[in-house]
Amino acid sequence: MEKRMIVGALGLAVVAVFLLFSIVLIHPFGEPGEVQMDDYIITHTQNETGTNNGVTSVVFDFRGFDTLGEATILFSAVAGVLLFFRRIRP
Amino acid sequence: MSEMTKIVKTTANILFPFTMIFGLYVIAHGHLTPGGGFQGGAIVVSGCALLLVAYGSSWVFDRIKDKRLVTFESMGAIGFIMLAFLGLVFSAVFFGNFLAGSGTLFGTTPATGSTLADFNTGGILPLMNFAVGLKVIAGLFVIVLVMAYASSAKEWG
Amino acid sequence: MTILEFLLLHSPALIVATPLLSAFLLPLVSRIHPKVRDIFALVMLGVTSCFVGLLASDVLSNGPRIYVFGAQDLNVPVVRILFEIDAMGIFMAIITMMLAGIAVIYSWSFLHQQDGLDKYYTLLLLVVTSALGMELTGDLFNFFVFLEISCIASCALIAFWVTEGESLEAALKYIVVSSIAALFVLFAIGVFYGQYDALNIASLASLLQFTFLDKIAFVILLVSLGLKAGLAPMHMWLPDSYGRAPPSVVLIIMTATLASFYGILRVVFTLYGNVLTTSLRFSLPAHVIVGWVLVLLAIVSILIGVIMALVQTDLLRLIGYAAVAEIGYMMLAVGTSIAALGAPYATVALQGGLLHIFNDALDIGLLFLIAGAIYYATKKRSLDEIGGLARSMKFTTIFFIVGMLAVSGMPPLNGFVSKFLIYESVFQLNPLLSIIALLGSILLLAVFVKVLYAAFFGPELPSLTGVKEAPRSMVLAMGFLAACAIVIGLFPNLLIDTLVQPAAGALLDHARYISMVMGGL
Amino acid sequence: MIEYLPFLVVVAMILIGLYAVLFRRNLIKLVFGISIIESGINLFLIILGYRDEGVAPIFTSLPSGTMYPEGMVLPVPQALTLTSIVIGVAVLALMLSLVMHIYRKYGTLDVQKIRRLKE
Repeated sequence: MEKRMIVGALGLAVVAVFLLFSIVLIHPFGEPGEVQMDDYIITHTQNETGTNNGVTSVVFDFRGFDTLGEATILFSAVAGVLLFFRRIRP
Repeated sequence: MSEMTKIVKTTANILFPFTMIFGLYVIAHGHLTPGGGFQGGAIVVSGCALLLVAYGSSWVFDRIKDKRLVTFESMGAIGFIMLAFLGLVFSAVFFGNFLAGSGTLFGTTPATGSTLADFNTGGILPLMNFAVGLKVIAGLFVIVLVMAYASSAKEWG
Repeated sequence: MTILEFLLLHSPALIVATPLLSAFLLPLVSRIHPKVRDIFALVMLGVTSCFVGLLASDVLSNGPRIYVFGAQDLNVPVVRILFEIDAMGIFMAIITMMLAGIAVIYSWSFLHQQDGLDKYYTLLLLVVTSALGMELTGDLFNFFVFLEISCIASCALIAFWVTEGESLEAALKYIVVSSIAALFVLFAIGVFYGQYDALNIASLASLLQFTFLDKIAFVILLVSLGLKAGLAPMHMWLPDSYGRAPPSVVLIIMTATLASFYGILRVVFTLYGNVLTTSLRFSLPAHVIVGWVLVLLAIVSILIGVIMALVQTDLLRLIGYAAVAEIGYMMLAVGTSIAALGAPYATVALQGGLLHIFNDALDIGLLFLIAGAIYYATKKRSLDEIGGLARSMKFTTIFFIVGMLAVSGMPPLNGFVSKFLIYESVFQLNPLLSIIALLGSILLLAVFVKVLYAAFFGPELPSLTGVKEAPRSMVLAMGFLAACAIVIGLFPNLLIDTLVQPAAGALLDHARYISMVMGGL
Repeated sequence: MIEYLPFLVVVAMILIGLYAVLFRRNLIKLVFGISIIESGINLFLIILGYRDEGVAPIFTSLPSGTMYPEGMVLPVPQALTLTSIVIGVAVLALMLSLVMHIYRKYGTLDVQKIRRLKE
């Protein structure tokens, strides 16, 4: 038990140091450094995908394949939950 | 979950249609305003969960069979992937947006810059929103329903 | 354009879309008849294998391919998701398809007439899809999405026998560990995104500066993917879930584990390929440090796996620890090749490591199927409760001897070839490591000889008199893996020349991978 | 310092979640811990995409005088977060069903008491 606590505390400390370093080094809040890809999307969303909504155009068009994966995740969660409760029937 | 008092039921009865309409609105206008299939589906399911809380899980289970919901979910998923396959057929690339700018269904291209909402835009995006919406409604509802029923069932087989 | 050309052109998308579509269709198909469902799953996997074969023949002869989703051509900046398939990815995809096909055939008899099988086959196809997606994708966030699919679907499969408390515990442990790992992968992706505003592996690789943030992201990615792959200090979940899942499921989880291992290779060799040779402090190049860290982890994996396997009495858990040791061997080879990047034996080490991925899939898979056959016939897990099975289960005994010799690297079986390559190259890095690796193999042999005597030879236990040989489809699945082990052991060059060498070449040639996307920029 | 405040919230959330996972003995709290880590990382992604004074990247009835692209927040992190949220829901549903089963089986949610698998 004690060993587990010490290992856990050490792990937590290491993660904390990593996270703090990364947030200090990353760009400040509100001023993203590189914006190439996003600016391309904002300027092309209306004539490439015919959509007013930039986020939807990313979700379903530019990164549509991710959304297929996302739908698959929900599908597998449903299959998993039904698998776990397969013997419960009214 | 067992059923609750008359007050809760009445409130649920009043709130349920509004939640439904709002959810469906969010799904349908996913390509124009913030929202989309996932978000709208989650709103609709929150309305269904309200019924589940108010009337109890066995009441809902008697009316909606989980098997039917699973069918709907599969159909939503198949619809989504079929739209991607149609892109393969019509625009020669998987996930191609073959309806955008075609002038037919959802085929208007909006003017650049700030515009008013034109429902007839977006190509296959609104159709994908509908498919995902159907999938999310059925999928999340069946998760909530089965878990609620299981928590109240005496025998787990 | 003929149909074949069309299919070849779109095969990267179809490889992932076909099993996905069949997973969506399966709940509907299984209402027709259970038999139809079983055949459907196998046929769809067969169709996917055809696409994999088609793509493999193209990639191996014409070099890497890219496939952009949603647009005809690639533009810069890379906004769309794209698949980038090189020889390495296709090598892993072939392993995945092989394991998946075997698992389905084996499941026909092994899980015959249990309930929940429609969900089982759905989830099985989803894990296969996710493993294929991880292996073919060229986009970091897409990799994360597939990682999560594999995590969720495998967790559901591990708890297939929900009435057993230990299965539930193993599944919970698996999903807790792997979802935290996946979340930290997402954090690393966020760090990349915040710095470079790109998600594509090739464009990130061309942009990476090896700033301090990149080093943090590197460590996070290595630790998280190592956790998913079951590397040493993070291996705790692996014997539990391998030992408690239905043995046919283990093959499927193994595809996901190997895909995570592939993720480590991709991150080290491709994503950080440009910057690995930069010097860090004390004028040590980065690749030496990374390589030695991986080598040490690998040695720890081998030792922990072997030593823990010695003391196990549960057969499935024992093989689970052997699997940890085998992952250690793969990582030992990979670490050696990273540490010695540029030296001639680095390529040999990498080839040995990649061949060992294939052999691990064959050998550990075979052993799990055998343990499953024993469980099917006797309903016992513990080695103390079984004995004298050689009389009643002749085929299984023969397969076990094959698997035992293969996994401990004895000639003339497949394990010998890859382990020999590994010993040979590791010896040039440091002779001591090679000796430890050899010792591990000998101990592994000792472990399995013990199992052979305990389970198959010796007096027949009175409680096991009515035991029969496993059903035909299970024998077929085991026989196929055993035959593969023997054939590759006798003619290793068949595999090395056609698949392993191009795969190792593709991993080492990160400049080509990057230039496929970034072009003449 | 103030420009790092949102990032500090992210770090705090991730650490709180990890603390719950590592040190809490109740399974439900463990599940919550993972959920909190998930939220922290979602917040991280969203923060990365914020531009000062930016509006949502939606052109329907855009406030007049908005310059784009520099007056809009970045759309990609929002899409990534959407995916990540759905993943979180799926993981949560699966973990909670497992916990329900474990509670039925052992009658307790204490990690120490249900550990049957040996180290």
